[in-house]
Amino acid sequence: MGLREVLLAVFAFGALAFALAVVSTRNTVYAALEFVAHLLCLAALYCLLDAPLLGVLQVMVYAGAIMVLFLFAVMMLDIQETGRESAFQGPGQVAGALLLAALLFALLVFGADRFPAAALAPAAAPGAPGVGADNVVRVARALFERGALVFEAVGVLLLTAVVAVMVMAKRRLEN
Amino acid sequence: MPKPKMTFVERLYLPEISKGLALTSRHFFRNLWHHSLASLGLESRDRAMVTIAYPEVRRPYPLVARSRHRLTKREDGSPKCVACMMCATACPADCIFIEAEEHPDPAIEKRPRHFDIDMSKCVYCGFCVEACPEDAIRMDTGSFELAYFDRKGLVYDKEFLLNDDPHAVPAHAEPLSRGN
Amino acid sequence: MFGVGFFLALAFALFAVGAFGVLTRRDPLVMFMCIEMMFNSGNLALVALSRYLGLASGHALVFFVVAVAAAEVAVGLGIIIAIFRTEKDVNVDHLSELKG
Amino acid sequence: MHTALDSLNAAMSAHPLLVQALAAVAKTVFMMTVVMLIGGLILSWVERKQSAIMQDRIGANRAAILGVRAWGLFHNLADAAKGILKEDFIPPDANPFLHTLAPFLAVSTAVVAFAVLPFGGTVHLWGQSVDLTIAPLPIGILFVWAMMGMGVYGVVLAGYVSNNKFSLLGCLRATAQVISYEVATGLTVLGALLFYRSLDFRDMVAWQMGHNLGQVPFLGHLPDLGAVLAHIPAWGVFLQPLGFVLFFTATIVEMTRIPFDLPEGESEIIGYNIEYSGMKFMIFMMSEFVESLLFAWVIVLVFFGGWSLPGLHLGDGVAVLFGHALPYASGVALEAAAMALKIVFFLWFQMLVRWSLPRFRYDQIMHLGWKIMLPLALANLAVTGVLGVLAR
Repeated sequence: MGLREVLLAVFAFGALAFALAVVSTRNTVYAALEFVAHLLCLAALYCLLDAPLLGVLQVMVYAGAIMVLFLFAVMMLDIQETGRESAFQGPGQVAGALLLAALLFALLVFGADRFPAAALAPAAAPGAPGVGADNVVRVARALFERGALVFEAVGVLLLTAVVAVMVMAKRRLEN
Repeated sequence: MPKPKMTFVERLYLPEISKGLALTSRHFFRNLWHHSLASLGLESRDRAMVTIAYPEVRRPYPLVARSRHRLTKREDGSPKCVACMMCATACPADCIFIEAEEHPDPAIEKRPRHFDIDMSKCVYCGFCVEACPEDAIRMDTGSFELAYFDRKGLVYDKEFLLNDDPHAVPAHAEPLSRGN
Repeated sequence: MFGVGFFLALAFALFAVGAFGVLTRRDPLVMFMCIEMMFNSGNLALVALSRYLGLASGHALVFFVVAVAAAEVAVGLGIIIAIFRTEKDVNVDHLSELKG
Repeated sequence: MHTALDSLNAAMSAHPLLVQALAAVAKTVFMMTVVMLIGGLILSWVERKQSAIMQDRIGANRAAILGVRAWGLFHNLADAAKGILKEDFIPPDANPFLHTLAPFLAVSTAVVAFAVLPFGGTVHLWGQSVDLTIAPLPIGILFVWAMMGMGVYGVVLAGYVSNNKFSLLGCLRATAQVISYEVATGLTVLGALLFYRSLDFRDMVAWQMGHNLGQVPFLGHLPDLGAVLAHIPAWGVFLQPLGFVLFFTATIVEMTRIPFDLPEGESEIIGYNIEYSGMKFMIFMMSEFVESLLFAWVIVLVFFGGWSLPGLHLGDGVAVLFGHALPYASGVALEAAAMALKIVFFLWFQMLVRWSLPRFRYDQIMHLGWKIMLPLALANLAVTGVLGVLAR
């Protein structure tokens, strides 16, 4: 087992462990911090899967911007934990959700049966995203040539989101 | 007071900022030049600074500056004070304690047996000097460094007050500043 | 061992964990994070499959998912803050009162 | 002596892998030494002395070892000793692990970002070409941005786990400020990236070394002026003056230094580090200095041609300065000196700004970020892009 395999195992385990921690932690801020750790593990996995651009973007956008905004909101709201008997819904609901999640997992694994535990293609395969300087170029090609329309649509979506948030904030000010 | 109106150039902000930066950097380079010359021993460091290197260099105090008290003396070395209590009465901080006794010379009515000033209470108003009819108390020693490890060091007795050395330290006190 | 199947299994497991969290937690902020976790498991599957199939288009898709997630968080947090300002509490149970 | 050198040369030429491994270790050790020395020790001395000289004072000069004062350099050692010996106070209700983690998170993210910053071009040693970068990433600038984004967590953690309302307010201010300006920091640099067509710092410097202003579209076609401009190197600051000013401002906000130091507000307002004492507090201070070195470095790489010196060309084993051949080693040394001087200039300039301007009000910072810098950066980017398309 080489260094790459060890790192893959560590970060895969970390991603799963921190995901479970997020679901089970009671304090929202700690849950958010665990989620950040989860995201960093995923970013490392992306880098190991020859997607360094996505890995760095994950850290920049998800961990560096979205989750900071999230923490900002949590701390600003100053949610009191008092008067809340449990972080979870009732036991029946938990059991049902557990069953449903297990079913979901089984279904997905069953559906993914067509992808055997085959080794990943070598990075130098023709058409692969590549690791070096051309990684950015190839992703950009995919993004702006074939996905140009979707890119524009995402731009409109983001603008809509910005306007929506502004409207909500404005109404609060007037009250 | 109305807010002063800013011109357009001032509102652009950057020109004004660069003016300020030019001023501070001019100071920087001028002082750096003088510091360099001073390090080579070519001139005094005073040209590079407006501050005073305090413990080594002291600002000359004006004569009217009110500093630590002293008691003036007659020719024979005894205090001029006649224990009239004018200063203790005038003192707003109530920091002067005088105990009077007979003076052996029949021409003089009284003299202080004890004359204590509690400097931890004194407000340096100088009323005691104004009130004294005999010019027996003055605040012209030029000493301001009244800091001791113990509060008792700040209570000056008659013997100490008769000493007009600005660096004098009460016998019962340990001074904070042991430099010089 | 670390074939594409491994990463797909990891992605599915993360998806299931996220789904479990959404269904059971009361705190809407944590529910939010669990939804993000499900987004991310999709991203992981996309990256792994891109690597497997030697395509860059999976990476482009991940870009779009991240952008959508950012929009979702912005609006979602705005809604949660707005609710908190009026309700002084963000328990999901209380929010069911919004039902018409 | 001569034979020893010869045998060393022979051994190095025979083992290319050894050269690379030694180079990797040497690069890392060199970079970390520079960062720790400048960020941890020298900058705090410079801050003291420069502020003093600017304000017609002498500055700290009392600490002495055996009577040697060395212009106050020993004050840093005294500070370090004080920080280590001081009680490390952790508030009773704080989480001790996270409380300790926060300052180290703040400084380590800034230090890690130096891994992708080149401190020179490619040098040729014993037939091997060695990149003077610890980790030559093709997406270097994005990595720096990512680490900058992670740096906020140190502040957020410090404010939250201290379990103190004032530190929480300080960290809310810090978070809002840093998030707001991350957008501006990214956008202002994009205009320059349009010229370089790369996210790799080495490519940026190579582009700036390989071009002059006469080759820039529109500018180079101006009558009479074109020939003059051909002698001026195409540094990013000449191509993107507005982008540079905005970027420089945004970086000062990012590292929360005066005049934008609302998150900590050393002297008056209480900040996120209120519950920190001793060495942990000093590490917060140090992370600020490390960041200021980081941003000075990035500015030099992106806007001031990195290690390029006008008139100096370094080829494969030869150096040419204004047409005169130089020994290769002195050419490399000249490049290193150029780089170091540029960085020192920007560190000095950051300090100059810090000690000249009064602090902004919070609403002024937000107004500046969202209503002035963001539209200006967008307009700058749009104009650059449109002109670039027209010039094709």
